[in-house]
Amino acid sequence: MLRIPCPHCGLRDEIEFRYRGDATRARPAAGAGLPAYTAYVFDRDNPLGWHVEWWLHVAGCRRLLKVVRHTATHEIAAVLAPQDPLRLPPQEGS
Amino acid sequence: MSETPTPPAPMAPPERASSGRYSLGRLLYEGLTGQRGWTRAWAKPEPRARYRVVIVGGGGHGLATAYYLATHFGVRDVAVLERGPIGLGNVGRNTTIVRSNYFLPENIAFYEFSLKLWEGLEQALNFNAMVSQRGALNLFHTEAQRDLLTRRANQMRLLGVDNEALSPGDVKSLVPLVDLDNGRFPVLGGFLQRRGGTVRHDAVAWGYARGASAAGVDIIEHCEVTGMRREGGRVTGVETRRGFVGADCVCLAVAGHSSRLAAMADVTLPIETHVLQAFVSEAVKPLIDVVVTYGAGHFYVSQSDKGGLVFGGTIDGYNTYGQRGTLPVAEEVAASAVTLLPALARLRVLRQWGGVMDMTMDGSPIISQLPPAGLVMNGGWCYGGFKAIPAGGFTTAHLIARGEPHPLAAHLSLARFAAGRTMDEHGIGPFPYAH
Amino acid sequence: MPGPRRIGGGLLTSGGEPVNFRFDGRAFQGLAGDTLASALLACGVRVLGRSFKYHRPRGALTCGPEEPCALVDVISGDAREPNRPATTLALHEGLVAESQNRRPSLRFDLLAVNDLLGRFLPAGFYYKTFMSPAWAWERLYEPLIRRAAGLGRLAARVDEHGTPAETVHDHCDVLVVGAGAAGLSAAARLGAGGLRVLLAEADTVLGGGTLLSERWDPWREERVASLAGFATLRVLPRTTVLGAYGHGVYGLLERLAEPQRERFGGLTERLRIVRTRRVLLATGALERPVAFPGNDRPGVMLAGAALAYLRRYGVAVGERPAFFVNSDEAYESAFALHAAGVRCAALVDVRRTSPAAERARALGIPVHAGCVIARVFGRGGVRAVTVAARDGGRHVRVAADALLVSGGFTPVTALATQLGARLAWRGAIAAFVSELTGAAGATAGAARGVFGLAAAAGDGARAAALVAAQLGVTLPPDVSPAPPQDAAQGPLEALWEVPGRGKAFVDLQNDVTADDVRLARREGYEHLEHMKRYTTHGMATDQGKSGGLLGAAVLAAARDVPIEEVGQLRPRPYYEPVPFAALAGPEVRGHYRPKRRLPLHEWHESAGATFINAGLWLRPLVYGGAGWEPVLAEARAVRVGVGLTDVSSLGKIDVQGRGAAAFLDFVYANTFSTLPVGRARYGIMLREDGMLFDDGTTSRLAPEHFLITTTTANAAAVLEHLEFHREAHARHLEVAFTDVGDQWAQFALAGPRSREVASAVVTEPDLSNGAFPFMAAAAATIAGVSGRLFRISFSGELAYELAVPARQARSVWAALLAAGESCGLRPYGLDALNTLRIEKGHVTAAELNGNTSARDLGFERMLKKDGDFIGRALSERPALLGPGRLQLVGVRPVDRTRRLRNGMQLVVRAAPTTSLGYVTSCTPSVQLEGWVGLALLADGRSRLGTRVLGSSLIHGELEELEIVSPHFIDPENQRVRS
Amino acid sequence: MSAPEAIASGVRLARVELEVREWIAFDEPSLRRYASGAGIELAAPQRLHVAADCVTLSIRPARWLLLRAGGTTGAADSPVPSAVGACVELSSSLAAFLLSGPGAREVLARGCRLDLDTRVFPAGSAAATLMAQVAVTLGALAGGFLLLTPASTARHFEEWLTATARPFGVRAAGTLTFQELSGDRSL
Ligand SMILES: Cc1cc2nc3c(=O)[nH]c(=O)nc-3n(C[C@H](O)[C@H](O)[C@H](O)COP(=O)(O)OP(=O)(O)OC[C@H]3O[C@@H](n4cnc5c(N)ncnc54)[C@H](O)[C@@H]3O)c2cc1C
Ligand SMILES: NC(=O)c1ccc[n+]([C@@H]2O[C@H](COP(=O)([O-])OP(=O)(O)OC[C@H]3O[C@@H](n4cnc5c(N)ncnc54)[C@H](O)[C@@H]3O)[C@@H](O)[C@H]2O)c1
Ligand SMILES: Cc1cc2nc3c(=O)[nH]c(=O)nc-3n(C[C@H](O)[C@H](O)[C@H](O)COP(=O)(O)O)c2cc1C
Ligand SMILES: [Zn+2]
Repeated sequence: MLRIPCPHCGLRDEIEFRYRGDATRARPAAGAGLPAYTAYVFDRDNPLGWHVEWWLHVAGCRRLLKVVRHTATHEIAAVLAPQDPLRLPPQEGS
Repeated sequence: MSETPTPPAPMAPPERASSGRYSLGRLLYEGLTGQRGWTRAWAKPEPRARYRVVIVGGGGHGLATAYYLATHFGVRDVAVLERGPIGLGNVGRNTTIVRSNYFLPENIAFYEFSLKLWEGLEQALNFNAMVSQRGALNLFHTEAQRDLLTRRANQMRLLGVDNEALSPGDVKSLVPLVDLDNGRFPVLGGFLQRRGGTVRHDAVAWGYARGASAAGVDIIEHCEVTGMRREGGRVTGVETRRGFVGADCVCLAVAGHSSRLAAMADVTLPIETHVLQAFVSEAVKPLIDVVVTYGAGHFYVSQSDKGGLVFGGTIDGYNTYGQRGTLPVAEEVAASAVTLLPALARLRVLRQWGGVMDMTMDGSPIISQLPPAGLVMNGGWCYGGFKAIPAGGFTTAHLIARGEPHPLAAHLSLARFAAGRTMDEHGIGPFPYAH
Repeated sequence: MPGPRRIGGGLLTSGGEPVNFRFDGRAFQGLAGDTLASALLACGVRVLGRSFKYHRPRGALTCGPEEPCALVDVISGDAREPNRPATTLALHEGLVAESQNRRPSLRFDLLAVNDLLGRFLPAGFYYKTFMSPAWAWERLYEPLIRRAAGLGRLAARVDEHGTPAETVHDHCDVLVVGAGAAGLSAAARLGAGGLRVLLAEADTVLGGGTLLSERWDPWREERVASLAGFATLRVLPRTTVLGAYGHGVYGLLERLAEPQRERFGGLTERLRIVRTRRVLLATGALERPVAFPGNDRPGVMLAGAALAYLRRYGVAVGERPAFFVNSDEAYESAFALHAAGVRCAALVDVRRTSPAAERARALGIPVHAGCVIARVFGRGGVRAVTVAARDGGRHVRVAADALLVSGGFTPVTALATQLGARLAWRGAIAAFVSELTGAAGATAGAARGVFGLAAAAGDGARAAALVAAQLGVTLPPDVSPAPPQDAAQGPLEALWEVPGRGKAFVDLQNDVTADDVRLARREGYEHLEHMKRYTTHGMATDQGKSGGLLGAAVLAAARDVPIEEVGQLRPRPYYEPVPFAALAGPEVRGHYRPKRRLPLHEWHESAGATFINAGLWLRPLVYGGAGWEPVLAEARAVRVGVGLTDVSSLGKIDVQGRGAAAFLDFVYANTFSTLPVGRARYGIMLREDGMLFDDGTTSRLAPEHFLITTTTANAAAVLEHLEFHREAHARHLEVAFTDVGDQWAQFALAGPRSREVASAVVTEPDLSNGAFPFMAAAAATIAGVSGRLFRISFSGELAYELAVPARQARSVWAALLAAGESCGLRPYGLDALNTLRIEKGHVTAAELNGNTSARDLGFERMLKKDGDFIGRALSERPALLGPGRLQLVGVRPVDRTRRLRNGMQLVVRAAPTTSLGYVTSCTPSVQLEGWVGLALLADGRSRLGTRVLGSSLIHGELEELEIVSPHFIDPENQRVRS
Repeated sequence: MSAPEAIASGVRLARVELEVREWIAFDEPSLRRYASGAGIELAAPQRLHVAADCVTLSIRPARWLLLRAGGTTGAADSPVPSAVGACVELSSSLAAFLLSGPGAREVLARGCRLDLDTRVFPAGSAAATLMAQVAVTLGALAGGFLLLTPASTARHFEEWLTATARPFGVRAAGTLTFQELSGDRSL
């Protein structure tokens, strides 16, 4: 079970949060065209390794968090605010 | 979309299996001679330098694709490369439910084709996979659910696929342990597909492997694919832990690892990898005779022939490659179980595990040519690809051998996302973690 | 003292009262403190069950929860709880237990014929036969197999209160698992450091292996007593750690002691979810058997188990036991039994020499060094054994009534492996260890191969210091008494199998033999996980705790590879099988999901409402009576007079801030920035893939203040959607959302006479059509309560929605009813509401089904021409604009006496199997004759005026339908503006 | 042998009558100034502040719940200037309970996943979390736990709490007024 250290509420069980998926894909500008939007909405890197993802703390502060989590070990390297710049740990292997 | 076709017959009967035919007579003979005569169910050859077709992934779909290529499409120069032992991926860890009760007519036809193939599989493979058409029951608890399932059943019946509506009383007599009232979401009825049921999961992998091996396919275990070689925009083979293996066509059948393999050819897929968990209880004498799916929470259950209740719930809901079980899902699944079947309260759960699945953005699979020439994929099976193994293997073999999609799988192309032809059974949208 | 084999006091039974119980219908007596197994063994009962496949008689192999064989059904009234290990089942007065998997009786079991036919039933035989004819599987073979398989029989007594259950959440700095020498010393050290410690021990008593040695009694008692002195340390006896779940989370199963059960309403086990910073695994090691022919006969038992029966319960499991061992540790049993006056028939040691053998000889125990057990006599219980020299030659038959076996000790590594620790082979103990390192915690004692009690105690202290240091705590000096010294031990000699004729078992519960393992290998199932699945080795209720490694070793020998290459079976939760009830916790049945109740729930109840589940809400469906008649009467009241309905479950979101209008333009497909203050507008939201997500009216209460209403079903999802998109994509906009769904009760007052009623209760604003037109929204005083008034209509009639704080709902509702009495005002439920909206052609969840676009439902004119909004780009994908889309239409049976059904498929006669769409909502009409419905139909708008067939094959119905506009009443929208 | 874990007994469950508003800061320093001008002390993050006429709770960044006696008006009622922030009336939206007595922590441990140990969650702490599947805002007072929960699931929550507290000898303690809460000056 994940325990996510919310910067506002402290360490909380995963059931308090709502997952919102990959946080690395930037929403294309209006008018960027279909291919850009198709890639944005559907394509995912889906890495085995560090993954940057959105979690909304619905049962706590209701803030949106950007969590850097390892998809195999589930280790959490960082929990950031949406506007924070990313510091991604190095992906091991290829 | 019209009625589903009947399964085709093999081009030529498979070559005599190297492991010999399995039969009662042989069992008796071996019993008298100390079981000395049994040999490997599938050969364990060294990889050759090149094959016409290399299939990556020795799970259900990879092995079935190889089997049908060799037995139905005359393509025998085939290798299946599996990073570990075959059959320990999702095919070896699922809740074994087979059925064809889907919403979208294209999907019904595809899964019905699969069900028809299941129905003759053991005889074709000469391997008892315990295809058990014990019936798959979906319960409903609200009128809105009833309406949706009515729509589904009517759609299935239009296509000639069996499905019938059950009253609460019918449900009770089929599954006496069900608490129709259950205090919160009473059972208002059910829909039963009698031809649905379960299949012994491991036997599916082993049976297809044995059949494919006998037909000339090389099944190469402990041979992880680590890279993809391309020349002039065309995939020409794969790098493996045991060296390079060339191929005219590389087919990915790696389930939860589809994104990683596709990335080796610079393809990004509309897929996220999520864990689905399953559980088994202690073995007890017969309790539940059909597959039961609860409609007010995440829980479905059947009883294995060994006596354990095999059951599961929903995905954890966040990307993961960890094949682990978690507590919140266990709590939710058990709470659903005790609510629907309160008699289970004192039965003990024995084991909990997980499998990593390729969840697509619309919840339907992908059987498709990928952008680089020479690369094909069978994947995106989400949590429902076990039942699809025969049809997935057959239609993928068709795509490889004929160079064009099988009509029953044409709707599963990768292009559907950009085109706006997504196959979203439940209308959930591009949120794989919510499918 | 009851039972001929009871020869002494026993740690747990001394001073115990006699306890009466029944096993297989026979009355017995044991002592308080006994388990079922110890009591039966004391009475000389050796056969406790039948095996899974061959139905061989079996006794107890162990004295603990790892028991593979002695499983029983526990019976109370008409309830049966299956597969309870007799070895841990606490005896209580009146206990009734039955052996399992035998028919008709334990003594005579028909299916024991399987044992004779065993040669024809090797591992995996069922994959090779029963294939034809295809129909015979379900009808013949499978039912037979199912009946033969399975162990115990579950029968439940289900009463309305259900099975009590409880989940407790715990937090600590260090979870210490196991209270043996290592765990006890570790916990005490950590407690002394002031850390928050939870010490979990599966056993009913603390001490682990120290319980087996009298010499250790003082040390153990002192340590256990010392634990009570630490304010931050809690001890959980009878508590098994079930699994490690990552992030410091562990699942524990606590069995309540008898006196606690009553207080908790009959609760027997509770689930504990522990969150800890570190774990200290002191889970010890388990003794393992050896494979030799007849190693499953009743009376064959692990040597340590025999010692445990003696020490814990004062029971000698045999009068003349023989031993078969490969290490000095195992001699402890022989010494203890000898000291208790039990004569040892033979002590067979595979090793040629060892210090312990010398000591045994000195005591007069007949030691057969360099020998093995070649054969066991006695089907229903050991009578004699054959001792054979390892180098061949000499064979002697020795009479014995028990055979106590030790093949060495296997460290318990399950939790460490789940935490990702690597397995390492240790030749000296012939076992894998897996040591936890790093941030998760540490392993101590026998669990990491440190055998010997004093060594384990010392190792516990070492691990405690390590973990404390990781947590930044330096432990005070250790002032605990020194433990007794360990005796010098000779080396163990690995011994897995004694070849010979006859079945030599590696998994005693699933009846897997060493030959089965070799057969699996020959057939290519040579990977351990393949062998496991092919033979079912390690898949029984004990999960191979005692025999798992044995099977792996036999496989390694067959493959002729070192065992390191084969490995050990993958351990998964649950370390001990856990009842569904305990996992489920209390939120089951009536409490499975919270019930959301409307502010007027009690009023609806008293008015005779039938409630339905709408998500978590309980909503009134209709007031009084079944069938369509009361529904249509309610709906008719709205069409001709006035009706009142409770729509409080609609989602309501308060939106404020300078960026509110701009943000709404971004999340809605239509425009809200142009909405004047005091007006409401119908809005549609799309998902980013261009499909419809939700709809509802949104009102502008002030320039920077809006109120969104959502559908009941999507209330939470819409709020999350807003919050997510604001923070992810629109942080530049100042806007705040607050869920006010529960704050406001909301009522729809609808019908041509609604203004009359409204005017009687609304003192402000002026309700004249000019002053308060269709789609007006304003603060209002309603029956003296300050609330909000909206002129919106779902029914298609002149209507108002009145919102008041939920606490005032009762009084306002009553005032409305009173005001409406003269107009014949009628409360109406969800069904009537549905009838009204279908007639009007308004959509709900049935049409907003996640696969429909704005264009499909006829909303294309609402889509903004300019500006970005969520879903814009992908709503223009080619197939969504092209032909063939399912579009919203109305349908009516041509024969007005025929009915429609939700989920009816639409086809044409020329292509009767091709679905063109389906009916989404339907109702008998109050306005028109017969049934009306909404449907999604391929290119539906171009088919208006044509006919299709409505096909509900599951009902055997095929109806001719006309395709009409979905707006059955007032398509010009006159009434709502009247 | 170690004695079975001694479980503290004795809990009281009362409903509390409160008026509730939420203040939202668009400009936090200004809102703070505005509040102190109105004589209201806004609690620090994850804390609760008790004053005679108004209890404030902070569980969301830039937001405060203001609790005061039922039927009264005061500074907490004044509309927040829109340049500074916003306010939302929630009195009907939330039901309030006070769970007190030596067994209160044990009872809450049967549904609350947070660590409520006094060293971790001392009086004056506040948190939003889930219990029995519903949202609960939790405040630790010296005399017990204040529990705020959505009105529509308040009955479900109360039933759950009562059933859970039964083995601990729960006593229903009627309805408390705000004064009885804010009289808790021991913070
Ligand atoms: C718990 C659970 C329950 C389920 N229940 C059902 C159900 O009841 N009914 C149903 O229809 N479906 C069910 N499913 C889904 C179904 O199991 C899967 O969709 C299906 O098995 C996937 O196809 P597969 O068998 O080919 O996959 P897998 O068996 O996972 O095969 C993929 C193979 O690829 C190999 N591989 C991966 N990477 C590489 C590489 N780099 N090189 C070489 N090989 C590689 C893997 O080792 C694996 O063996 C369930 C799944 C799970 C996890
Ligand atoms: N040469 C030897 O004498 C020899 C050899 C092997 C093992 N041993 C044993 O090794 C022990 C060394 O002491 P130790 O403290 O390391 O081990 P231990 O066996 O004494 O204690 C381990 C304890 O952990 C408990 N436990 C195991 N898994 C658990 C779980 N999941 N949840 C809760 N409790 C669990 C067990 O019930 C047991 O009481 C001695 O007791 C000795 O008998 C001795
Ligand atoms: C249908 C089915 C039935 C199973 N029955 C049992 C069982 O009776 N006993 C058991 O220990 N495991 C059983 N398992 C679980 C397997 O032991 C194993 O956990 C699972 O296949 C996943 O593999 P893994 O745990 O090695 O990752 C079963 C699995 C499946 C899919
Ligand atoms: Zn938070």
